[in-house]
Amino acid sequence: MSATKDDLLWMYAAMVKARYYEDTMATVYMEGKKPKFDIGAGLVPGEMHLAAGQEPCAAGVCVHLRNDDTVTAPHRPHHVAIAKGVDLNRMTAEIFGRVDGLGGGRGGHMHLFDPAVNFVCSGIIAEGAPPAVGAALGARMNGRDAIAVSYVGEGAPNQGGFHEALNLAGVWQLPVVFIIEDNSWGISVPKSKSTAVADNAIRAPGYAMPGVRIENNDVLTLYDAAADAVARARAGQGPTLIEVETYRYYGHFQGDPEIYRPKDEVKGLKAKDPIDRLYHYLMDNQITDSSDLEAIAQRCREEVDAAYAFARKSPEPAPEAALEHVFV
Amino acid sequence: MSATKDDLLWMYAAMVKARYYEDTMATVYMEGKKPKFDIGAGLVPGEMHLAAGQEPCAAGVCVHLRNDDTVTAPHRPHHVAIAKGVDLNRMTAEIFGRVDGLGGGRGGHMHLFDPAVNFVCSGIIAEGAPPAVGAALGARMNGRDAIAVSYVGEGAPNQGGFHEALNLAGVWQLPVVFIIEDNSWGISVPKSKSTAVADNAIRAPGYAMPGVRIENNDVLTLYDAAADAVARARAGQGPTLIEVETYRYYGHFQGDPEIYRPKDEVKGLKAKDPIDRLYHYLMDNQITDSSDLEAIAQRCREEVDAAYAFARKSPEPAPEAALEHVFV
Amino acid sequence: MPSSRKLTVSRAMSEAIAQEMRADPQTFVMGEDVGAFEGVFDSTLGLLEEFGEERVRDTPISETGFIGAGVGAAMSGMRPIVELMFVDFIGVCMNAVYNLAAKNTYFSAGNCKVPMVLMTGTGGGYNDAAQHSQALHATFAHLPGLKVVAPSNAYDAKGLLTTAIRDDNPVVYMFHKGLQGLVWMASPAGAATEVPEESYTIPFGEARTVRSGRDVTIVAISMTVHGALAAAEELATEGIEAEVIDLRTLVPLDRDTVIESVKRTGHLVVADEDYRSYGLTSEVITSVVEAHPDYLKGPPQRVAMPDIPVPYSRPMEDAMLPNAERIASAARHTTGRG
Amino acid sequence: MPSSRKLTVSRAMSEAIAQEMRADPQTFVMGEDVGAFEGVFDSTLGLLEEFGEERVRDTPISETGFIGAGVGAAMSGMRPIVELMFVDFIGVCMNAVYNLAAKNTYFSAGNCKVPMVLMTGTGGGYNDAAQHSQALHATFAHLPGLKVVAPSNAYDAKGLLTTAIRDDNPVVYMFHKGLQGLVWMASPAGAATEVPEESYTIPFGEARTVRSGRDVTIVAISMTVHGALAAAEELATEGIEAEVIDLRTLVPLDRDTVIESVKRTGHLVVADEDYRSYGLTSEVITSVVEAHPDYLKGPPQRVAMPDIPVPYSRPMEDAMLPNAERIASAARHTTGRG
Ligand SMILES: Cc1ncc(C[n+]2csc(CCOP(=O)(O)OP(=O)(O)O)c2C)c(N)n1
Ligand SMILES: Cc1ncc(C[n+]2csc(CCOP(=O)(O)OP(=O)(O)O)c2C)c(N)n1
Ligand SMILES: [Mg+2]
Ligand SMILES: [Mg+2]
Repeated sequence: MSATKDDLLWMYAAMVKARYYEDTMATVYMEGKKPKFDIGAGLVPGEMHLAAGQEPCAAGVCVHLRNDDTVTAPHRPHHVAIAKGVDLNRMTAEIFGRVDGLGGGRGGHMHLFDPAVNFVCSGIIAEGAPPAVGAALGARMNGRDAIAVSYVGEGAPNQGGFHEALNLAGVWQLPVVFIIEDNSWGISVPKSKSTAVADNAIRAPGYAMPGVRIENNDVLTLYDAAADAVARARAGQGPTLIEVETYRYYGHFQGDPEIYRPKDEVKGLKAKDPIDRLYHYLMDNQITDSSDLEAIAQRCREEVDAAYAFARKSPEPAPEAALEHVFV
Repeated sequence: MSATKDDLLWMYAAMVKARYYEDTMATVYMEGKKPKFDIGAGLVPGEMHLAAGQEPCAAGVCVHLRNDDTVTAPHRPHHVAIAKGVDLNRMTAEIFGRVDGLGGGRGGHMHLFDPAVNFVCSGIIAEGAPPAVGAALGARMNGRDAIAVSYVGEGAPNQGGFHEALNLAGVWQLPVVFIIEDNSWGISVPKSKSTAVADNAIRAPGYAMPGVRIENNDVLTLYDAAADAVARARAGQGPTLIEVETYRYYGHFQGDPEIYRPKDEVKGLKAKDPIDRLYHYLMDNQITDSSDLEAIAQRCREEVDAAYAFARKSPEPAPEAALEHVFV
Repeated sequence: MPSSRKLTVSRAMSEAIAQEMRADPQTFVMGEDVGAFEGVFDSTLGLLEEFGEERVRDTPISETGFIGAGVGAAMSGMRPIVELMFVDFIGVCMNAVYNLAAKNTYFSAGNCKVPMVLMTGTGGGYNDAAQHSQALHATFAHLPGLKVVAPSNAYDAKGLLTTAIRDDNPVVYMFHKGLQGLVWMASPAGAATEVPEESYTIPFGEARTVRSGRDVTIVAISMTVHGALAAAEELATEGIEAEVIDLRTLVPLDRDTVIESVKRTGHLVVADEDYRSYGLTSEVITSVVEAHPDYLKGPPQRVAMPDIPVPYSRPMEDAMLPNAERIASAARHTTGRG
Repeated sequence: MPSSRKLTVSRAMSEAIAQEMRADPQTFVMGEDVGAFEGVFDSTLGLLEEFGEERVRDTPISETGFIGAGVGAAMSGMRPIVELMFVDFIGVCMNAVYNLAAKNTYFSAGNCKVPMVLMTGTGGGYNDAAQHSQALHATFAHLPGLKVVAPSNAYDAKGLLTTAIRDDNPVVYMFHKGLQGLVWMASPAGAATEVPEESYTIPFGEARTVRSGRDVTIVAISMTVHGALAAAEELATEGIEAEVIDLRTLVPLDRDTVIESVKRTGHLVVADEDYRSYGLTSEVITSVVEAHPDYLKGPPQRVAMPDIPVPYSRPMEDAMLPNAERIASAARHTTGRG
């Protein structure tokens, strides 16, 4: 374990903030949807994919990134956006569909674009992998040492575009890190039914890149693996594939009846919660103390609360604004 | 080496027939295209992709197949069609665009469909891989032991659909054999510039299937590998990937200026011609004698000549027939 | 005595599939989350339980792979029903549909056939933004070799799906998410209807005149049928009697019923949730004008999604989707009573 | 003194790219066989030699991968020109175009931009069958967020491509293989034209009136412009003076020029190599009729590929493609002189 105290606390903060963001969203999302749940009703309509439980994937990688590094995230993007430093106020306003949103309310929660930190996301499975390759190519062609990170779920590696992106990154030896968040479910389909192999890292040699699997949602081993991958990429040594075993606490989307998964699965996962584990690690190793950690958590919660307050106050867009920004 | 004499002679015939078919086509295709080459002019218009040099890939696999096994071939299909037993008269008439063609002249040389032997082909790279999976699935669901073979060039494994097909075949453990004909060129792009790994067999473990690479366009080692793969598939033991190093004697298409490849490459390849090698193998091992082999070759040439004669005599379709058969 | 009960569109679809699966062992269903989840939009309710995993087959997120596999299965004698969860995802697999399913019959002069149904969820109205809210009717209808169906209610949904499954050609069956009658998404009152228990078919290419009227013809499909009917009610209070035609299928397109209606009414409004340009609205209008340029007594009107990505935010999406108000106002405009 | 020489379309395209690559180091080309082969349809002549492998980049056969990479590169400040060899291959990568390139600007309210050109070869006429001969104009034009260009001659090819490369939005640049002036494929006499050596732009959304006439308006694009001109010559000998309009871009579509012309001629023929239904022909006809239902004095005519896969065999393909004869006969018909 090579993480500095700063990095450890940064990751702790990123994870706490993301968790609190998602738990808050779970509540906020239900405003106006009770007693009868209607996906199009309420304060925040549309699909909502929350990432509580998956925070290590975001924090353990983004801790190594700079603003000029590109991250492409999928339909479950909040934790990654937060770790990448996306403007939390404007992100939340976007999810609320308000004028101060990153896209003025045009995109919503699956379409968060913050060029200031080179963060993009998209709702089509694996769609972000090729653009990550392109961002990396652009950086290299301009002699910059910026890199790109592509996040997908474990359902995505079976999508053709993911494969094409890995081969491109491999054959051109580009600075890309591919992160697979393996929460073991693609909606209701378990990995064993979607993927011919148990471990996607096995596929990495087929693209001339190293493949690593991180077990047990462990942010510390991920931190190390990502440090290596990012360093290799930045040094021009090519791409890496990292698959992270992770946990999904909520349903696939809010409102998911979750009939397909064992009732107590989530309980079991929560017993080994990654934030709790990092907390205990920091305490047990006397890296910091509980008041420090509580102070961090407090700052995170305040920031998140402020973002939700900002979003609530932001005005609804004018209907005819929908006609703007199709082209620049 | 386990091939029986019958199988050896069958393969010899299939290879000789395919070679003579392609060499004849190379000449016929130029009828009406001289002195100025115009792709839309002459007896046989449109693109023409010939497979002379690649005969082992067809013969060494199809020798193990039955009529009820499905084969999906790509844009360079003649040698495979011949080995699969496609009606040579109607195939040639199709290439000539005549009424007696397999599709009445609607499809041409990239679109040969012979349901009697379950042969199909298509002009989009890797497009045949998923249908092969579907044919295999259909067979298994009906309790039949028929299998499916998908042929592609070495350019195709970098296409998303190929990857998806392999994963499907792997996760469902279907009776499919994937054959990659590695002639080292995808039009003008060498494999080293398109593919992150030198050997696609390396990718097979990523789909939970065995991967084999056959070197040097060798029909005898391919025969063995394909025998195993077909037997495994038929026995319900799942898919196999076989990549065959092979040679392309002609340009990518007829008329290809071939500016991209070394002038003497083909000369070098022809020095180790696979038909010559099989001929010498049969002679050296006293499996048969030269008069026998000449008789086989003679019969093949006659069959091919008859097919071209059939095609020449077949009438042109009525223009308005183009409006028929969009739907059944 | 034939019996019927009121069903949602999704139950009607599931019933059609179940009946065809009982009748023909070659029929099977394949797609993402069609098994234990019973379809993200409830199109496969009860099927896993009755038919098991082999015939109700969950797939990886590999649309090119499993739709292409559907084509291969269909050509080898099966009758696959394949689900593309959202029509918006067609971009990752369009080749399997328009170059493979749609053309193999033609290439083979009908010696091969592709009896496959591709069923797919369309439409917006619940704020799911531009990659999950498209209608894309014309994207399919423009490409030859596919039949394209888009029902507006449960009765049609069952009959058209049964026809689709029995058809020996590839059929794209576009069901609107907002018509399914999901417990978690609002749907218009008219979507759920009485549905006979026994199996029945509805021929493709026969539009249904949902409401008769002498003043203006409103042509609609899928969700816009409900907006058109509501508009007609509204217009009736103003003395404008609208005839509402539900096209039901885009390919084949029942031009005759539209032309015959416009001959009587002299006025035409076409309402479609798909994008405005290069779509259904211009196809219908042109079909009338090229046949009889003199039937139209006022400028034909299109009510469609503007040529913009479907916006996420509620006020924006609400203002862009075709609805009763926009349809009624178009009818007033073309009849000169606006 | 500005100088010009006669160039083929492919040389005009290559020159536009070279000039833009010289002017802006962020501009680069990527696609299959764009390097040593210089483009299967000669769209990248001389580029590898001048700019090297890094900026003239051969790709694997991974259209989703490299077009998606183009989007990512464009969003990070590059100006990629990406080639999709045949437009027919769009099926394997449409998502990267219409869900990604076309929508990211909108999603981000213009905070991100995608200055990418997708250039792609269209059209038939040389017997390459249904997976290599499509025009697919409307497939792109129907989907919002893309500009769509289809030049008919070398002068326009250079100017429109220069405009496309400088545009900060995704542009689909559809060049017809049969207009390129390839040594191995016939092209009509009018395709190669005088082309200025210096760089110039042609604005999108401005149709060009190629021939003036008072009796009938023939709207065409890409290859059909040449058929329309030949038809006009033929019609002139019969005393019918046709006005021929080359649309040049499908998005934006210059409806005004068409409407203004039909106002004078009273008759309209639209010629397009793309499929007949749900395509350009009905969009143009409807654009006229909805603006001014009374301008048309006869039934508007579509001359397009019928709704069938493009057939391989010469007699069949020849009979199905729009050509001068079919266009002239449509003009005679609508003017009542057929
Ligand atoms: C091409 C495509 N197919 C299907 C979907 C629908 N879909 C959205 S999320 C999802 C499951 C994704 O699973 P995974 O990649 O494991 O990510 P997770 O949801 O577990 O984070 C599916 C099938 C889509 N968005 N895009
Ligand atoms: C999706 C797609 N992209 C591009 C093409 C154009 N194309 C036809 S053949 C070919 C090269 C194929 O190379 P390979 O797979 O090695 O087969 P070979 O021609 O060597 O037999 C290409 C790029 C196509 N037909 N389909
Ligand atoms: Mg998952
Ligand atoms: Mg090859």
